[in-house]
Amino acid sequence: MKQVRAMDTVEQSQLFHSMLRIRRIEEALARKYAEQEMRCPIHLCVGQEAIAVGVCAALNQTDLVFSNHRAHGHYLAKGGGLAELVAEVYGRETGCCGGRGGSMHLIDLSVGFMGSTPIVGGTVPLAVGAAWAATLKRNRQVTVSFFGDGCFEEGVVHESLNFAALHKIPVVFVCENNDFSVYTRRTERQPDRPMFEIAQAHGVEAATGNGNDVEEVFNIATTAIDKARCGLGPQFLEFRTYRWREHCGPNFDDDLRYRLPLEIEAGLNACPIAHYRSKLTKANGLSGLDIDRYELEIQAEIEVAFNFALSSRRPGIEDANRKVYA
Amino acid sequence: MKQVRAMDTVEQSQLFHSMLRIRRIEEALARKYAEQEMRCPIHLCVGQEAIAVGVCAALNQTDLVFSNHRAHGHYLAKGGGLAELVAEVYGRETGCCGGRGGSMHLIDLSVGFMGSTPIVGGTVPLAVGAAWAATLKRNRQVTVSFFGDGCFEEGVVHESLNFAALHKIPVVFVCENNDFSVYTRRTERQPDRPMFEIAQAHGVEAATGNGNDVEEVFNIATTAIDKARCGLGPQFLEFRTYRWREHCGPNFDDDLRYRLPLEIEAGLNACPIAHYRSKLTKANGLSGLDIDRYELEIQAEIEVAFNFALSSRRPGIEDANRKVYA
Amino acid sequence: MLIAKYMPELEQRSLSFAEAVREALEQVMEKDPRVIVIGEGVPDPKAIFNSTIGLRDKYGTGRVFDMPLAENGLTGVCIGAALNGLRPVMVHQRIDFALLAMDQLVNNAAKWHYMFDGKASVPLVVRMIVGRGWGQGPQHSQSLQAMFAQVPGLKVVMPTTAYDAKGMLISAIEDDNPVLFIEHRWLHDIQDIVPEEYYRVPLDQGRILHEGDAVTVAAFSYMALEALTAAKALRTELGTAIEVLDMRSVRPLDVGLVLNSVRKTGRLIVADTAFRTGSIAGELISQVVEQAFDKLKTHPVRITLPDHPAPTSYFMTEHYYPGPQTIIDEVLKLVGVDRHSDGYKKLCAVTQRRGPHDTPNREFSGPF
Amino acid sequence: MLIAKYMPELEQRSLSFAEAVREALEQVMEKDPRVIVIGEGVPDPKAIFNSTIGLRDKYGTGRVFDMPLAENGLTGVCIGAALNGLRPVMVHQRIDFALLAMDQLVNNAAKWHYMFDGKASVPLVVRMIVGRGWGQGPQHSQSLQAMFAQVPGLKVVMPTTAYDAKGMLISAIEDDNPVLFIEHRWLHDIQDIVPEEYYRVPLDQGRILHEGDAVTVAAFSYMALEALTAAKALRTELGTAIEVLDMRSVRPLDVGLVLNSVRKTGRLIVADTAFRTGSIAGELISQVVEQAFDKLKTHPVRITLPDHPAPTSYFMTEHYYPGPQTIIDEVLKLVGVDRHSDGYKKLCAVTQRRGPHDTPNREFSGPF
Ligand SMILES: Cc1ncc(C[n+]2csc(CCOP(=O)(O)OP(=O)(O)O)c2C)c(N)n1
Ligand SMILES: Cc1ncc(C[n+]2csc(CCOP(=O)(O)OP(=O)(O)O)c2C)c(N)n1
Ligand SMILES: [Mg+2]
Ligand SMILES: [Mg+2]
Repeated sequence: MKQVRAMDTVEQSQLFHSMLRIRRIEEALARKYAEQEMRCPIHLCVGQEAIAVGVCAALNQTDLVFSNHRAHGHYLAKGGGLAELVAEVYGRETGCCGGRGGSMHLIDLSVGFMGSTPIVGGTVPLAVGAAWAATLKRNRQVTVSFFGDGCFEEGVVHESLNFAALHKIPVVFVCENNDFSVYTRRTERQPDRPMFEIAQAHGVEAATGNGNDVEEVFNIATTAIDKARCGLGPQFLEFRTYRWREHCGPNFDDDLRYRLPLEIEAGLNACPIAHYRSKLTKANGLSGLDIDRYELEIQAEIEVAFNFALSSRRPGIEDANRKVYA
Repeated sequence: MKQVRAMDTVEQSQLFHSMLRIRRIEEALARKYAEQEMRCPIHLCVGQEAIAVGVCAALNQTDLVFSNHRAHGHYLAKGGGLAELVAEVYGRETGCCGGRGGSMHLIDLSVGFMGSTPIVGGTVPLAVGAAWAATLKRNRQVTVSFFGDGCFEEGVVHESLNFAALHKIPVVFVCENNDFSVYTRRTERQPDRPMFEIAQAHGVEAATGNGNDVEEVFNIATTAIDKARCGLGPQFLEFRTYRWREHCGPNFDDDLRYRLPLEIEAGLNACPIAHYRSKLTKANGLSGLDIDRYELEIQAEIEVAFNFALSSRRPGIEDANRKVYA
Repeated sequence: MLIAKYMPELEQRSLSFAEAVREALEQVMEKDPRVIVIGEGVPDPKAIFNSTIGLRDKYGTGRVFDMPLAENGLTGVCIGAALNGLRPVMVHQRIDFALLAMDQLVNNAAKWHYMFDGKASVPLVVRMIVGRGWGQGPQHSQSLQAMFAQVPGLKVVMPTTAYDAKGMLISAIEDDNPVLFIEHRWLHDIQDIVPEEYYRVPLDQGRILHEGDAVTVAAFSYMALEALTAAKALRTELGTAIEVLDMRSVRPLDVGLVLNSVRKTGRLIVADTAFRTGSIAGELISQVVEQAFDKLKTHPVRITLPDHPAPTSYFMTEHYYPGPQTIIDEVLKLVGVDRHSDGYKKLCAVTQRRGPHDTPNREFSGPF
Repeated sequence: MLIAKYMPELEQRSLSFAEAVREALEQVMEKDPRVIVIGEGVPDPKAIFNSTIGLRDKYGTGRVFDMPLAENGLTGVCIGAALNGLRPVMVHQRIDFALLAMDQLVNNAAKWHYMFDGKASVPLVVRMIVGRGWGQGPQHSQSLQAMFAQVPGLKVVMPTTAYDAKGMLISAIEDDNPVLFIEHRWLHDIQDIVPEEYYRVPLDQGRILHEGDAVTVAAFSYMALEALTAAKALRTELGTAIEVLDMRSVRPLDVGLVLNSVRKTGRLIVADTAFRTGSIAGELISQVVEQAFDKLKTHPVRITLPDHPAPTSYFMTEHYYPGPQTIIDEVLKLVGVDRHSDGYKKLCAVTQRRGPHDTPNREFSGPF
């Protein structure tokens, strides 16, 4: 097994860039959503970028990822095509699902992003199955399953943990604990006990960390992925984080008062990007100029993607009844 | 909370009698099964009597029990009517389900036996719900859910544990671990870790014990039931035991060789009734005469029940389409 | 019984479907302390499209519950609570999530009364919402009534008007059987006259929404409103009177009502919100032809969704859902009216949808 | 293609349905290393009624698996494995258990190909067994094909003969879509001529089991054998020739085959193994009357189970399942034959069941 080693400055900048890029893309989607041309539910991951980025940075391109309704970050961090994402949200033919899926159904097989779907818990056993197939085929692929603290309540997660532990399947369960399922606080859904200990009791090795610290996520994920790859069995990672915007939709919803002002403030203060920026500014010499350059590059990329999307063909009813069967 | 106190000799004899009675009833059913007049699947609990008896002895009559496919022992130990059980297995009108259910569906509401069904896991959340209703109605009723080690793999069990822990529901989960699901050994279905620790990780208090020692079961159950009744939340009990006969049907099936001869020998040697008999013979003065009397009484009771059943009306198709709706 | 009016008169009180549901819940909870309400989001600020708002404030945390994401387990919990004397009302924001609870609904709730010889029953109501529009897509817009309606022991209803929503929800909660109460998302904001008093609407009867003798259109849920729009336009523009039946109940089906109408019209269209194959529309047609083959002048017709999942894209869904125009076209085919006439063209103009096709009304701006 | 013969000729090899299933599995596994088999009891001594016997010995613990009791999770696992290149065959000893897996089957397996624009597909076969007899009772004898058949994206088949069982299972495993392969428990021991070679039977075609022009009897699964018995007796005793169609496939339905037959006979009976309401029999009738109303001389008829769960008691189930006699009676009602005739009485005597009504054959002695 590899030792986790200190990151070099290039790698650090990449992590930063990747988070910043996801943030700007989400913000662009949020801004444009008001135009009422993205006509599908969207669940933005603003505030939670560090988990997607830290975990995916620890994967190989040939490794696999499954995700849930809040998938943009996972998809982008794994290398999923931006233009195809934007086109998908706009319902265009060039979208990654040809418009059939919208924001809640993303796929990019070329980078191992196997699919995201919005039935909570639905993809968790799929990740186990894909990883199982890898062992039966005797390749060294690892599969990651991203899901939330709400999802952890679904029975299928436990069935998945049991089967993964039984067959020592190289799957890494990544639980993004933002303490909420829609507007419902975890205390209304779960007793007061850590989730990761349940995974441990299932015989799955578990670790937990600060989901707003991208290097911490990366380090924990690297160790876990490496163990899974070496045949040490499934791994469960629980990361605490905070969702900034409304559960579904582009806006902030603090006016609904389901979160306390102090809590919101703490959440925003824990911004994974701001923190990493100041850390890198001090430690790795990341300069304001670098960041401006990133911002410009990302801005340009976003514009290209939106133009691509909006100028793509609109599919019609004639496309809608194809591909029901393979 | 009550202290568990030493049992008096009357109570001990009752435990013994209850186990012996279940054993003899199961044997009678097994013997008669060959006549091909009980035309339904039966799952006998021979070898596992101590769990049913020990747990139910710790319950009040107004407490509730839900059970699974292997329900005879639970039903009888809770006080369910013997004649109605036998009649049910014979498909007669006087059966506890009027013949609609057979061995796998038992009910006797007069003693709090709420129902047993053969979809594995099916009644576990029902027990939680019934117990929850008791708290919402503010009475001090406790509900027991009996299930097996195979059932523990069903996601719904984990959903039940979570909800029970969340609302501190007075339910006692009793897992009868006989190491098999049909012919499949636990090692082919679960990783090597204790089940009760998963319950603990869910925030459910757990204990484990020798399921072939009726007093141990009784003592552990008494403590757990008492805690649940006092509002200390759900309890999980795991008892090791051994199923003597085939999974489904009246016979022994050792010829199938899914269990090793040594294992079978150890299982039979652990007979809860033989052990308790010798203990009581030494410690509480239970005599051969007492036992002969029990045997005779039980035999007489069984004969009455079989006569009742076999002389009861056979329901017909005209009964079959009623009671689809309440 | 009141007949739904979509332009309520001044002196009568009008409520939306969601408000009517809320009022039913409130009144039943007031009357019967055994009633509890549970579901993901029931006490949250959005309150299931406002249909449960204020209930927790009024009845407390001991009767109004949010729940973990555990549809099968919690359905079982509600069944167990029902067996021990409560009358739970469970809510799923989308009927698609209820697929997770199929085991408990089909194996336990539906059969408990039967298999235990009537010794116990399961007074459980499950509200399930059928999604549509704004890119709900393949997993959030299924209309699964036929899947449940084939299960003996379940009752399945799909009220259309706010009036019926209140009356049928009250009946459902009072009923001793498991009742699935299916709400089409596009009905929630539609107003109707709803009396303040406590009243019941039976769970096994359809009703005539619009009288006519040309064609019978038996319609389910939101399709009944589409059929009503078609009926009004057909009468005004062409003088053709179709009979629109709001079926209201899916199990049992009120086949008697349809047979009566078909005896008059001799022609049958069934309009459903679900995929074509295996739809309850097919079941209804089968029952009608088994019982009244001789009364039909021509083949019956189904109007349904096509047999593929709902795509998400705005552009791909544009002609996915049948509406008044589809119904009109099928009616005219059956009665043999020329579709090149001026009357037909005017008719099309009248029923043409204004505004985007993927929202229930013009105020709706996503994303739910 | 061979026509099933229940008295195989000497020179041809005869296998039971269960043996044919086993042979199909073995041959596909031999040919395609991506095929794995998993299910509760697959490698156990009883080997799913002997249909998986020896597979583990031959293909090892890396391709033949038992599984935890976790139907939904393991269905998801199999879907994931299929997405990553395997071709899993999953087995449920009773179709009733598959209700736990409804979410994965309907929300994921059925829709994956569609919702991801054809970029991936789910080559998964799920074998599901419909129980009957020996007191299987309410939760172990459901015949749920219609519940699955209403889901676009799934294929659902119910082979009747051992010949078709082998050929259709091979086709199912080779198919890139999720295929539900439903086996009626009473078929497992029935013999048929089954070639040793690897062959395919299509998944979308019914076939004519018995030719005739009096009445079309479109039958599913075990009911096709009952219809065949009825057909033989009717021909011998009364000279009435009914056409028996073994539908074989439930989704898609081979409506064309039925339409062709109905054009000839003008009369339709559909015989199904399921409850009446919401059955696939109703769907088939609906499709036939929508498309060929004018060809029918009289109302179509459904032969199904009554609309209540199966009771357990031997005595209560005595007349629960329709059999050849039910089919004969419905045929004679449609063609108007006098049921007081001597011919009819002789007919009844011929088709009368010998031995207990709750076992598939006289050797069966419970309890499974
Ligand atoms: C089976 C199921 N139940 C309920 C929902 C509705 N729903 C969509 S997202 C969501 C919250 C999930 O919470 P969590 O898993 O913590 O993810 P987060 O939204 O916090 O990222 C819910 C309840 C669903 N889509 N599927
Ligand atoms: C949901 C479901 N899956 C599978 C079965 C088939 N089945 C009946 S009993 C049983 C074994 C259960 O094992 P366990 O829970 O340990 O109970 P035991 O039989 O050992 O008492 C199985 C697999 C079933 N009845 N229901
Ligand atoms: Mg969350
Ligand atoms: Mg066991």
